[in-house]
Amino acid sequence: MSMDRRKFLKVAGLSTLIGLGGSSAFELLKPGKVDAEMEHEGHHGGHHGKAHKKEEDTGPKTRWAMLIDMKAITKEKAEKIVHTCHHAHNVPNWGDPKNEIKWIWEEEYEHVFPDSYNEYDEILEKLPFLLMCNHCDEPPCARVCPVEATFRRPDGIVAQDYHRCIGCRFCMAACPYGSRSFNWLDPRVKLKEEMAKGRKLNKRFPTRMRGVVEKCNFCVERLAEGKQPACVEACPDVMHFGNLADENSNVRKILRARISLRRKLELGTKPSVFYLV
Amino acid sequence: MYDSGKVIIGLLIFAGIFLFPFVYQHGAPAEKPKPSLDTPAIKALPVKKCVEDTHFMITTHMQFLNDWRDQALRDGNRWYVNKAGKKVWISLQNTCMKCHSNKKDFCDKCHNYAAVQPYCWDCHYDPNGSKL
Amino acid sequence: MAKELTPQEMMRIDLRPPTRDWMDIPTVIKPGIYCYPAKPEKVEIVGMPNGHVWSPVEEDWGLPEDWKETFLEGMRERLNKHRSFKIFMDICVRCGACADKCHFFLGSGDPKNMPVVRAELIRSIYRGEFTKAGKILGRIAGGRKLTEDVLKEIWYYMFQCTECRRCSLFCPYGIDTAEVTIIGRELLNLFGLNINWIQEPVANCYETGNHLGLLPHTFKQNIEFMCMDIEEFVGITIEPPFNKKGAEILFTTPSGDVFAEPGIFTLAGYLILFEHIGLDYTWSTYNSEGGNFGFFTSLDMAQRLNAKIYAEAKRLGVKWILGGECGHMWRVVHQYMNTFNGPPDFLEEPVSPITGTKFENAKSAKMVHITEFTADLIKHNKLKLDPSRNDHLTVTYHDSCNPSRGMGMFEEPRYVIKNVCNNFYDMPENTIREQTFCCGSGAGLNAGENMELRLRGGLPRANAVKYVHERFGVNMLSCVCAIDRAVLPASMEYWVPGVDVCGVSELVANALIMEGENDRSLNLRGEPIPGRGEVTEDV
Amino acid sequence: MIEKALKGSSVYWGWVIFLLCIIGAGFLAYLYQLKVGLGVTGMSRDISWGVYIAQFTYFVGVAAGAVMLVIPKYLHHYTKYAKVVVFGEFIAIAAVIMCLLFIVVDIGQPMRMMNVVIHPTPHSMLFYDMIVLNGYLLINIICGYNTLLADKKGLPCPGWVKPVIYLSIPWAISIHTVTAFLYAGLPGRHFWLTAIMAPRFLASAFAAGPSLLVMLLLFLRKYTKFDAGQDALQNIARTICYAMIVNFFFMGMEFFTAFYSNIPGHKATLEYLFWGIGEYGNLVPFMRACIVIGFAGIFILLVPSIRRKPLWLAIGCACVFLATWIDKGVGLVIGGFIPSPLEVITEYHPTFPEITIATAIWAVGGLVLTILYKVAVTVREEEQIV
Amino acid sequence: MITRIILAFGAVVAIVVAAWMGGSVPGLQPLIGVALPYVAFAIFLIGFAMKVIKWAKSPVPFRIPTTAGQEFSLPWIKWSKIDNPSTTGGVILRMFFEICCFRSLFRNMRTDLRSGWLIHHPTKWLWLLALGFHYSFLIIALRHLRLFVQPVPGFVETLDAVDGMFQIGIPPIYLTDLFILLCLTGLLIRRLCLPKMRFMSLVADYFPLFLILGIVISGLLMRFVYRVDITAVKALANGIASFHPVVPEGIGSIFFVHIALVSTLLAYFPFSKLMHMGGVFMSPTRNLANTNRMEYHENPWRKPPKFHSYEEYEDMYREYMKEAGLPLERE
Repeated sequence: MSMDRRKFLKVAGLSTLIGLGGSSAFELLKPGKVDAEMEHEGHHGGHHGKAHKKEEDTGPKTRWAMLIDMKAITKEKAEKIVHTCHHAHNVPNWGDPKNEIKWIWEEEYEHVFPDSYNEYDEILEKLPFLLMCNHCDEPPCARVCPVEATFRRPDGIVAQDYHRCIGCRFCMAACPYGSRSFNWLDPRVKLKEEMAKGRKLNKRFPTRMRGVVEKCNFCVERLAEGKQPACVEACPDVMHFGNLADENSNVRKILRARISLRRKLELGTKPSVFYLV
Repeated sequence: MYDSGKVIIGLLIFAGIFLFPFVYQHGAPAEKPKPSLDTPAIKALPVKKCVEDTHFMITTHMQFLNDWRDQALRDGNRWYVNKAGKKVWISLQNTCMKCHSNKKDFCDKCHNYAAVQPYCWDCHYDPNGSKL
Repeated sequence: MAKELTPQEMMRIDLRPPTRDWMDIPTVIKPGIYCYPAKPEKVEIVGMPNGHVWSPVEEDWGLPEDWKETFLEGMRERLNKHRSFKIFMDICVRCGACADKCHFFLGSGDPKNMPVVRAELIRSIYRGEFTKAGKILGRIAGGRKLTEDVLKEIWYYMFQCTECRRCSLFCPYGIDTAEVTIIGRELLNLFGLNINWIQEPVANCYETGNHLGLLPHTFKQNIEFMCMDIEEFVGITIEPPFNKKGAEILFTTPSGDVFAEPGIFTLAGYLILFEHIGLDYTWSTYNSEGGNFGFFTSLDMAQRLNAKIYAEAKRLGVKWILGGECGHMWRVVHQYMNTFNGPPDFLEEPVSPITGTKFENAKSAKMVHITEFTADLIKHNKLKLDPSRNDHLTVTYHDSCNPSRGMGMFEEPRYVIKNVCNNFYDMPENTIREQTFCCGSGAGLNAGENMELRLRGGLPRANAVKYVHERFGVNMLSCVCAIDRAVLPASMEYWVPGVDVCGVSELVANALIMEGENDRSLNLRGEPIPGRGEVTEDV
Repeated sequence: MIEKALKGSSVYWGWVIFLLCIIGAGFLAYLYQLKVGLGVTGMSRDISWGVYIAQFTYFVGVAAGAVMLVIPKYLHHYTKYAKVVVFGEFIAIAAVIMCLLFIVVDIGQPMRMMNVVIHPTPHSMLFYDMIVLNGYLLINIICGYNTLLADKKGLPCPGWVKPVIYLSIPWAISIHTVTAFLYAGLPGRHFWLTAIMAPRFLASAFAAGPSLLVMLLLFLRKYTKFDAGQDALQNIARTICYAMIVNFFFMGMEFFTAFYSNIPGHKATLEYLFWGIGEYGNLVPFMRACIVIGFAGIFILLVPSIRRKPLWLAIGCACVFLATWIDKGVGLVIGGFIPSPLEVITEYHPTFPEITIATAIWAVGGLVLTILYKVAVTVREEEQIV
Repeated sequence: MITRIILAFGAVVAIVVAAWMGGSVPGLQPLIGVALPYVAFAIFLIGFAMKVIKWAKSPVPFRIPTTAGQEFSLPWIKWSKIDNPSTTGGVILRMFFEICCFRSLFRNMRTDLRSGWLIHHPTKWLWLLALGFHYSFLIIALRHLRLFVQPVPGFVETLDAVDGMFQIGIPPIYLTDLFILLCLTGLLIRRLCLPKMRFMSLVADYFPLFLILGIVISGLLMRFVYRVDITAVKALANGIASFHPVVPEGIGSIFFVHIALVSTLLAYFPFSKLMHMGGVFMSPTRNLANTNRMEYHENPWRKPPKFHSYEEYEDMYREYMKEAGLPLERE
């Protein structure tokens, strides 16, 4: 039974305590390869010890990345993306900067790249930059979390475990991109209010509770089902999602062809979100 | 000095405290809840079987769900292979609640009976209900 | 025996009990620990049963045929008469809180002197003879049968408890080993197993009115001798009234004060104080003993001896009664007298004739403690005091067990002492007030033959005195108990040489400035006070 | 010994009840916060730590200050501190309890706080902070209790306590170092990202803790029979003065680095704190007052003739305590969030429930301190006067 | 002394084994699950009352409070109203602190002899462990009401929520479960390891400790390891409380162990030292006001004393008295 496996993981986790960073043992299914993976799973009867080994041998096979095409983006598209994302994840719209929750949002060039702001770059200045969690390769938020509620998965996604989060907000202080939001109030209160005005919930996705931190999760729940992230689905011409570790992936191909910016590279966090300019 | 009055009062209080459950229930047993399995999804099932056997599910579902939660969220593992070798998609809201689309008559019944308030529902909800 | 051991040797005490089951450890009756048995005639005078000649160290204790039935019948009777006894037999959880609170255990290391085990001696009989579980399961249920060996053990340890109640203070259910001891001793008295140091005073009190057996004229003379001393040392002439009908107050104090040092100096203190304030009071030769040795045999005997106080008050037609400094006298007066022989409706609610203070706390029993009385006088500035006369003394105060845990008199004596002495230091807090340690010889255990027991039992008290003696130079241990005054000098001499013992009233009288007094260069003991008057040669 | 705290004058009980009332009010406010969420505070998405964490940071310093007495007493056998050390350790106990409470009220899911133990995460500084703070609490309870008990019994302290006392020295350093690391290791927060964060914390700690101690000792000297002794007080005052000077020196370093290098990110917070940026300048009066009061404190404590007067000594210590409190309990934590990583300025206004809760935690600290000091003073009084 | 420990432990083990085996026999389940608790509870209730009545049949002939503070005396002397009460209110407070705060144990200290000095160390361990144990037990017992009654009273739900506040484990572990385990272990270690305690301890002291420890451990096992169907357990408990007992299917043997141990405790209670629960209320050294000289306290079996009267005395010593010039009633 899986409980035994949990115990094993606990022991394994404890024995590798000294190692920094949460190196979880599981590889995410690739989009469109769900079925093949399912078969593979079958051989192991739900046990994933093998996957761990495989990864050690060859290094990470997956590192998800998001490319945002600043040439394709428009104000309307940006708004659509934000709307889609927040509805897909039942993010309430507090309409109040104090309590707001933002998974993805619009921001001006000046605030997106404050340290490398080039005031003569008038093209960029007018563009609606979309900000989201950068799913850094070296995430400071995961480093500071005292309970590993936020952690970097082997596929590069910086995940947030709402069930474990104690709400200390250390990650918010640590995130150099301001990507994290805290549920200052019970999100359901607001959602109910909005629902009364006609908002629909995404019934496949839970809500959060007050007192935990949340952020963009690269639609990990959709990836698991073999789908693209919601934002990509909303505007496939603006948002490009793919595997950075795979040289032949769509994103690598685009990056080879276009000039891209990443935020605050000098901090060494290695963001996985690229702005194509 | 006997203080028999005080002793009798004391004994009455003692008896009152210890007989409280009997008095409170005044001979009327509460009905043992029978969680309803009467949902379209279950009806449509060829074999009415949960992920694991019923006794296991009754006694251990909390631990089981907790384990699922960690697998899905932390380990990124979305597939569970049950004892019979069948694969099940790990999701409270999208797997469990698909069959048990009657939270009120299924989950809540026993939980209320046993005065258990699981914190599952702080985030999860009945996708079939109209309310959060 | 005791004198053969040096204090260092006596201090070699192992407080860790043996690893054997206590029921399996045979009791060896050791000289120096036990007191001599009661003389038959002393038993008979008061009409108690089975006075006989016997010896604890001999095999045959001369018990009557049916001793066992008598004991068990007596126990059943007392279970039905005392809720305390019945409950204390049932509810002890052996939590061990009392174990190291007993002075006899601390001084001897004898594990059966842990209050819990001492009570278990009787409790095991209760379980073995009175409860079904104990009858069937025996030792598994903690019960045992009453055999002669068991009886001897009970006797030995019932007379190693001074009924000081220190254990009861720490017990979470207030189990009072003194209650068990009182009843244990009553049971032993049912077939004459008492000790002479109790029985003889009982007989004396019964007939002559005081435990020393002083005849009326001797009693009067002793006091008059003291008055002569006072005349010499203080320059005041006192003619104390005896058996005076119509006096306002009857004064009752332990006869020890009339007889021996340093008690007589306390007596002198009373006399001077009463003279100074012009109190209308009287001594009684009939009721010439405040202390109640009957309390150490049976409650019945205690009641019989105690009856004299009210009887005499009634005969003399006084308004109320004033009691001298005494420990167990005050346990009986405060907690038993009114129930024993009261309520004394022929008396009036006590009012101090000097200050007019009503003694509310004594309005039913009508008996006031001398220290309460004195404290009230001082508070109302009725006494002119010169505390510097006691400057050669560095004083500490020993709370006697009975006025402490059977009454609660803590502030009055301290108030009095602080007003009559300039140098007062309390002993460490865990050894005073309600947590006070017994002198080690209370409840009739101040005989000579059990000196080792007395010194051992006195160790905790003496140890605390030694602390203030070494730290603050304390050289006077004051107290409000005649037994303390009788026994602490020996204990001090052994454990803390250089510390003397006195009653509080002695300190008061020494500081009291009286009209017509002499230069007061001598104290009540006739000793020159350092730095006062002419330098007298050493005699 | 704790029973000593159960007997006291009516002033003592009045004070205790007063504190209990504040605690009660704070508890109600906390229940409200628990029910509604941390949204009842003034914290926001941009200023995600507020009064609670700021006070936490400050009181870690106050707690660490005790070491300034332990070192002279136990490493250099400076006997004049013999009677005083325990009062320092008791401040540490109260301060650490306050710290822990500030953390508890600050977290969004307090019922999950045991997760820190269940899922130990050694790469998080907060994990170490949990260890060092609880450890420091335990160490101080052990040391304080045992040394006081030994004094009461008139016996030497049990041998095994000595190593624990020695351990408390590096441990005190560690609590404030680790707390500094909470901030100093965060990329993208220029104001905090400085190597002298830990030294600066320690300097202000060694000023703040002892200054509170001196004020309390002066109070005890006036209103109880316990006198710490002029030598001890003067020496602690010197320590405070030097620590405060070093603290301001370090602050100067920060100014130099930021303004000489002229890097906007480094300058921004300092500019906001001391001059204000645009319309935003809530903290300017506080920070300027901090400098003025701090220097006043240094001056008072530096000049021996002034320092020797008890009233001035108290005022000097109060200045230092207040200045360090503004510096760390107001400016440092809040300032670090301004401007935000997106260079946006959001200001912070603590709300009524938030202040009530924070005040209640002060009251808890006050209560713990009152009780511990009552015990210690009673023991000391008995020693001296009995 | 080891025998005492083994006997007590063996007895508890025997009950566990018997209940475990009996619980797995369907025919015996109603016996252990229903009959046993009923009988045990009846024994507890009636036995307890009988014991108290038995005690109450003996009078309190004398007022013998242990006075633990300054008596009510002169008006200007500060009186210790609770430790030495003279009013009913004071007695109630004294009993309150005694029963709810274990005031007397709080006073406890340890006395040792060290190089010629008796040292009194304050020690609060016994007080802490006892307090922790009793309060945990109380809360646990109250919490169990959720299984006996339906609808569950609000205070039980609140208690449950607060006790299970920390989300440790699934289902969350109760704080009181941890405390009681800790305290019981502490009390047991105390009894086993301190020589004085071992010396005075009887089988009757070890047995309840092991028994309650057994109850706690079996309860924890039931919650976390050998999980049982809680609704079935409630159906049984609720059936008992409503006098419609049923033994539902599918309750594991561990439950029968738990209930057998609890029944043993209940049935054993009135005949054991556990009766201190009732006794503490009736202890004459604690529940009486120190008004001895203020009010008359009646002794129902008092007999008028036979004493040596003044007349007898004067007759005996008339000559001496005359000589000494003492006044006489009859010349």
